[in-house]
Amino acid sequence: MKLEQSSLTSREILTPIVSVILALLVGAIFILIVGENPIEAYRVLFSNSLVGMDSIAATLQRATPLIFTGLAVAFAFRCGLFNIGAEGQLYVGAMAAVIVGITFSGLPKVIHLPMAVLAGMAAGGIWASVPGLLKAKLGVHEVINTIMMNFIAYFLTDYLVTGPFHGGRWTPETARILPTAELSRLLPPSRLNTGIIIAIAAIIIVYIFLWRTRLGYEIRAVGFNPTAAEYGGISISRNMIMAMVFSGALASLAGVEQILGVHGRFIQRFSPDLGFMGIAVALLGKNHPVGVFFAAVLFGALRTGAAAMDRLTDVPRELVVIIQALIIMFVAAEELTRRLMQRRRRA
Amino acid sequence: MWDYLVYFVNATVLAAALRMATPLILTSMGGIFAERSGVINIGLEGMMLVGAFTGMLTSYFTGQPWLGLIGALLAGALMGLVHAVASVTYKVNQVVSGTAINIFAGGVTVFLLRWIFDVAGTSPAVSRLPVVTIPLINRIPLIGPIFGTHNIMVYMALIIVVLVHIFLFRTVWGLRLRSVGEHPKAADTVGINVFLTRYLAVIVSGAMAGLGGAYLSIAHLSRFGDQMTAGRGFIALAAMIFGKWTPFGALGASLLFGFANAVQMRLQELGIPSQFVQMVPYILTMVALAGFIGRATPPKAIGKPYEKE
Amino acid sequence: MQNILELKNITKRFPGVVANDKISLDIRAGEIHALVGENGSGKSTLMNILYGLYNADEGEIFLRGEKTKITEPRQAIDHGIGMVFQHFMLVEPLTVFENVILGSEPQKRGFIDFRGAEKEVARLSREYGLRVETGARVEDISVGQQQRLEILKALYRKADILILDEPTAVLTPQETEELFGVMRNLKEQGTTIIFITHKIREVLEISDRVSVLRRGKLVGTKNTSETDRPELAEMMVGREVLLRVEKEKAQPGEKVFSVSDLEVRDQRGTKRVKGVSLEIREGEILGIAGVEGNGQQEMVEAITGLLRADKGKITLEGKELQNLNAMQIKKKRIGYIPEDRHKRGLILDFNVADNMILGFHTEPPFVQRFFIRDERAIKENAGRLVEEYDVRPPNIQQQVSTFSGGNQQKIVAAREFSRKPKFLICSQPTRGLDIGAIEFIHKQVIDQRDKGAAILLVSAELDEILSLSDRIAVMYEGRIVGEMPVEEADEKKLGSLMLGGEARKDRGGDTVETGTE
Amino acid sequence: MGQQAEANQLKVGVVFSIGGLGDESFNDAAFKGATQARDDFGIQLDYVEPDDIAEMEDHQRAFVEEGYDLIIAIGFLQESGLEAVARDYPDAKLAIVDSDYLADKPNVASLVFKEHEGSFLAGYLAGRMTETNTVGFVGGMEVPVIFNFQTGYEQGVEYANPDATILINYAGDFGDPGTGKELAVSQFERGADIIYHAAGGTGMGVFEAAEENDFYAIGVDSEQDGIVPGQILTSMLKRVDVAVYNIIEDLVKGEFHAGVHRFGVADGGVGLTDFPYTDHLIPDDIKQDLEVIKEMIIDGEIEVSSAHD
Ligand SMILES: Nc1ncnc2c1ncn2[C@@H]1O[C@H](COP(=O)(O)OP(=O)(O)OP(=O)(O)O)[C@@H](O)[C@H]1O
Ligand SMILES: Nc1ncnc2c1ncn2[C@@H]1O[C@H](COP(=O)(O)OP(=O)(O)OP(=O)(O)O)[C@@H](O)[C@H]1O
Ligand SMILES: [Mg+2]
Ligand SMILES: [Mg+2]
Repeated sequence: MKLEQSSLTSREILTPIVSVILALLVGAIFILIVGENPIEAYRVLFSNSLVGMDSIAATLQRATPLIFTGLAVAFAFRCGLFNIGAEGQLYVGAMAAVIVGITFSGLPKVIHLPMAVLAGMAAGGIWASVPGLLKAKLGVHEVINTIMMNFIAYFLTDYLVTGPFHGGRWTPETARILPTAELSRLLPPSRLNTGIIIAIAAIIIVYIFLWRTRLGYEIRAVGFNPTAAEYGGISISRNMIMAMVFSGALASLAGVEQILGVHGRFIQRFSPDLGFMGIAVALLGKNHPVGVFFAAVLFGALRTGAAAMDRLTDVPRELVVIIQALIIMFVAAEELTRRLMQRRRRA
Repeated sequence: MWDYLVYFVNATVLAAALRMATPLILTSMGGIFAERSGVINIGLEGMMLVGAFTGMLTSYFTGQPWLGLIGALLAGALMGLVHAVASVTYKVNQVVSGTAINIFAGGVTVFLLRWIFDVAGTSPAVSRLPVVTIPLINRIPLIGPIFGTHNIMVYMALIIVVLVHIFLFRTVWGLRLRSVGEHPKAADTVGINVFLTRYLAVIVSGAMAGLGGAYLSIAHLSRFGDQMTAGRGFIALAAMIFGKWTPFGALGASLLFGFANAVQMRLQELGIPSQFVQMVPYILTMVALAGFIGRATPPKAIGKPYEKE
Repeated sequence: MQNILELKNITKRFPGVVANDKISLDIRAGEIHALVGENGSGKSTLMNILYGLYNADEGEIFLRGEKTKITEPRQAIDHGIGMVFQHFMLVEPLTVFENVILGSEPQKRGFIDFRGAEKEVARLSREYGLRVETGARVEDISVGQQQRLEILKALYRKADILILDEPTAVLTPQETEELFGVMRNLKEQGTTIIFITHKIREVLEISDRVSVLRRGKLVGTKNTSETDRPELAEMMVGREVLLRVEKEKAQPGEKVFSVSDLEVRDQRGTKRVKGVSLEIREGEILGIAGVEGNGQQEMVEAITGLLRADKGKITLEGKELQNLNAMQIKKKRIGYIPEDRHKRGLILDFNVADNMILGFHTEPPFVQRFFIRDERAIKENAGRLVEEYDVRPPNIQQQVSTFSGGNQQKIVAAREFSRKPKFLICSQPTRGLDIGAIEFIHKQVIDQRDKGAAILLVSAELDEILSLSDRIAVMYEGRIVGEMPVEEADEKKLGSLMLGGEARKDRGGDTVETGTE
Repeated sequence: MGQQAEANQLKVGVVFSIGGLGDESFNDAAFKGATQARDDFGIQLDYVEPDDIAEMEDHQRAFVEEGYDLIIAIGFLQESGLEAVARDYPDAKLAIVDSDYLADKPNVASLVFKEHEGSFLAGYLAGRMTETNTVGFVGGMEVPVIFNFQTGYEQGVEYANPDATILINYAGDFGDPGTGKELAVSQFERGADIIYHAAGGTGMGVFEAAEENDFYAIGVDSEQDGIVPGQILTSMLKRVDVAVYNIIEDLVKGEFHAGVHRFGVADGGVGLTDFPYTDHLIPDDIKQDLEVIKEMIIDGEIEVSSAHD
């Protein structure tokens, strides 16, 4: 995977588009298998996710957490690290945010809400710092450790949500957060909330951080060539740890948004694989903040449309999961799409 | 005190440990194949799931669990092939490819479950592989209760470990496989086909994971359930690492994790939240990788696609 | 003598380079055929094609008179071709024995026949005098042994055409002599050898005929007995070689830099620098000669803060520097051209402008408040340096990976020289560059000296050491074994020091071979 | 997609819980009640199976907007979504199963169950039937709703047989039949001869263990007796089907009313099956005593406390 400078080249924009088309084509085969009409299914899928204010709001709402996890994965990747622990990070982040959200009563919103958000980010960052530290100090590959920590995060939050922070009712969830910790809804009835604004701010901040600050320069230098970075006086380990911490903090925002903006409480295992989808989003968005935005919107649209497709056609909704997996494969197989595009050009 | 200990560690607990270790053993052998050839396989979980599903499906339609086993093997192999095409030929990042396979497997099994059986959760019951009793072992005190009677796949798994060990360290192909995972170019220069070796290794890896899944759906149990692998593919990965990429090491780690789980079932009585026990394999793996239990060093060329020119 | 091998019109293109351009070459049975040429002239590529590792875009191969297709190493092996690579092709965690048999294993129904094979390997190593411990893991044996192992591998596969790609680059002179003994032995037994080297001395010593490549083309083939050093040198570089750099005599000033009793371990924990002391004055170049791998790199990395020093003192203008980190060292106005520009010197995926601030990126004018970069200053800096150092193309937005080696090195030099260093380390500053680029870099180094910098030059090229240095120290096995003004130095004297000649005497009968710890 | 809507035909939309149909449990029970109502009353029935909590609200809302007359949300995970929908559409008729969080909403009917009462009956039966004086309970996850099953069961066993030992285990997962089986086997090996599960898909493993080791299991939620005929003593019915059927019936009759509809032993909302496969195994006196106990619960002579009191 070759990374470019701060702007995306036309090829980097074209490959994802071709990949999405390929994935939809293969998905059509699955639709045909179940004896349905692919065109009709896709029409339902996209008209219910991209047409009309409500649909767009729903799509954006679903895109919001994916922007965070996508940014998280992309950010770590810029430092040469593969963070597949976004799922675990968002769980601990969400848990921390909810704890703050339920405990500190009597605070004004301007203090309580940021406090909850920051608590979540801190928890996610600390969680991610462990694989970061192990990589930086002991050279242990972060992929395995982030996977392992996902599971540890599941069990830890399982314990917290049914134990010390159980909401007291007979459901595996915490108490409701106080209204002062809620992310306000933007376009009711849609669950789109101010989280999307934080997400867009995060996109801009990540962009500026990576390409306009000296810290971003160092992170990217370590990502491209750690030995040369070291030669240039840049600490590999400090930057790796920092990148993981930031990545974890970004990932945790996905959980924070879900909790403070959508569910209003921590529900055991609430995330529909948002962290893993973040890998796909980062990949599809070419590890670029702007690319991440569009990729997240596409995935948000797919999920939104899937619900409608499930309701209105007989195509099982898992089709969309299959399509998402295919998109990941095709985007990653740059060489395949490149060959296809070249053949077209020749023809 | 002794009684107390015997309550937690006894033949029945150890037999349960062996049963629970079996899918991990099979799948971790699959992990060894792929990773020893230089290809990371975090898609084991998905390959297992597809194996479990296909095992059930084949057994359902044919009534023959042995055919189910072959079906699972082939389906796992097919997933392996997909991983090989992506990561060997198209040089897709191996972690990405594995992640895609996991997501795909979760989707496609339920997709088919719904289409074929019109359910999303659990398949109908199917016939499963026999439980056998080994005549002599059966009568040895202590050993008998632990090893004497099990599903036939439990024994298969143990035999496979020995076979994988012999394959890796005693045969020509094993030597070649290991060399490809350490230094593919060196292997290439002595006439070993790196691509073919990796293809075969990853296909076998998928087949093994498929067997691991089949153990769940047509040996230990007799039905498929959505996400029934429940993270066992990842634990198998952990077992492989904890076992330092060797068959007996992975066997030992699988047994340890199986044992932890079996004991955990009894420890629950002491009021230890089960969540903390469930974390154990993952924490142990991190500790092992960090070098506190002797350094676990992966094959050198792991994760790097081979470029011929 | 008949031709055992004929290459006809071999062409191989890589993106941006024609590595082999219509090369036709005859190899006679039983000869030692030297293949020489500058870095990047296409020697390895040609041999990789012959060995089936690369496939030629055009051209044909005739083996023993028959047209032969070799598209895979397997085919080459089957045709009796063996190759020892420039970078060894050994599987480190495997044993010597396993490496020998790999790919051609003696087997009984798939199982490796350990016993039969071990006998065969022992026989071969005895017969050709290739001493290697067969049971050891490759990662534990010396480089010399690794090379013998590589030759053993080829012989085990019954190679009668043996390609040796720069086998001497990593050897001590004594090991080189040993290798030549083996080569002569092989030749006597009828093996044909293609021997690649950069060193004309070696060509003249061992080969029967010699072919010269330049920029992917065959310049010509000569009988070794009918050619000489100047002719080969001219064939290689395309014009008469200018061996001396024009420079004024040095005007050394105050003592600026010193190292005393430095000891350093490498990353594996092996002690590589064993008590080195040096001094360099203002406006003076101290050259460190020595075969690579004798501790030079570890010494330099300890000075520049990339490795920890176990012991000893490093001072610049009287202030102690030992064990400051790389960033702190940078800030002391110490410039450093690293030995490997791709590994250390450049971030190939960054553009020129971003590379031009590497190491200075924390300082004004490149950063403003709040860590924000000053893009204007960064661009201005790069624009100025690109012009001053004649980097081509002069596009500061272009990714550095797309520049040629010479221009990449100019970027490194420009950056390191740009902040008026008081002390400058140049480690293998011209490795892999063409003559034009070498001259340019040499001029810049002299220029820095004349501006008053103290310079430490580390180079494996004696020519470079002799033409640039004012004083020369020779490093051998982690120690300085001799030091002299350039006027008193010549190749012979340095050469013998580099082999540890005099050092051996000092240390009372230690042999070169047992120098490992 | 349902049949053609006739004019003034009532339309009911069901939003299932995660896991969807085919769980042979919760969702299936709801589905059964709904289809029964469809057949009996000729309504139009449509449903969705969400796979993500956040999306549930969209489905509820979409049904409302498409003019459905009643929207039934299955499972407590839907409550925050339904809360918003209830607020935004005061005229919509809504129902939620297994949650009383929205009890005060004027347009939401909360359909909740006294699982502890039904579980008490199961426990009583187990306490009477055990020959080893040891019975077991396997829970899915350690979540409060399951504690309710556990506590009722414990009280029932205790009532019938104060000396009996009750083994309690949790699988940590509702979709891991492999672990479910091992937990059951482990309890069996510790002497349990009757095991009650409240573990969703994990419970399938309990049944398989019962079949393999020839002990009795007790099913949950739906009538699971037929899954392994003869081996499943009974099932603790949580008549989601009844609740769903009733609320649809209310709608059809124009008697829909909001507030809490609590289903206990008294109204047949919870209870045991009629032992379709095990009738011959259960002594008549026990059957008669069960009836007595039932009456006592209805009359309040026995007060079964829930885990949340
Ligand atoms: N795999 C490759 N891809 C692209 N370019 C290559 C590749 N291998 C070699 N080249 C280029 O081909 C040219 C010839 O390289 P080659 O390695 O044959 O040179 P050489 O004569 O062996 O040099 P040296 O003396 O440094 O070993 C160089 O410009 C080199 O950069
Ligand atoms: N192994 C390789 N794989 C891919 N590209 C390579 C490889 N080796 C060299 N190149 C590319 O080939 C081009 C020429 O590289 P090379 O190292 O031959 O330059 P050079 O001959 O040293 O330059 P110059 O002659 O200008 O000093 C560069 O773009 C380089 O990046
Ligand atoms: Mg070159
Ligand atoms: Mg070469």
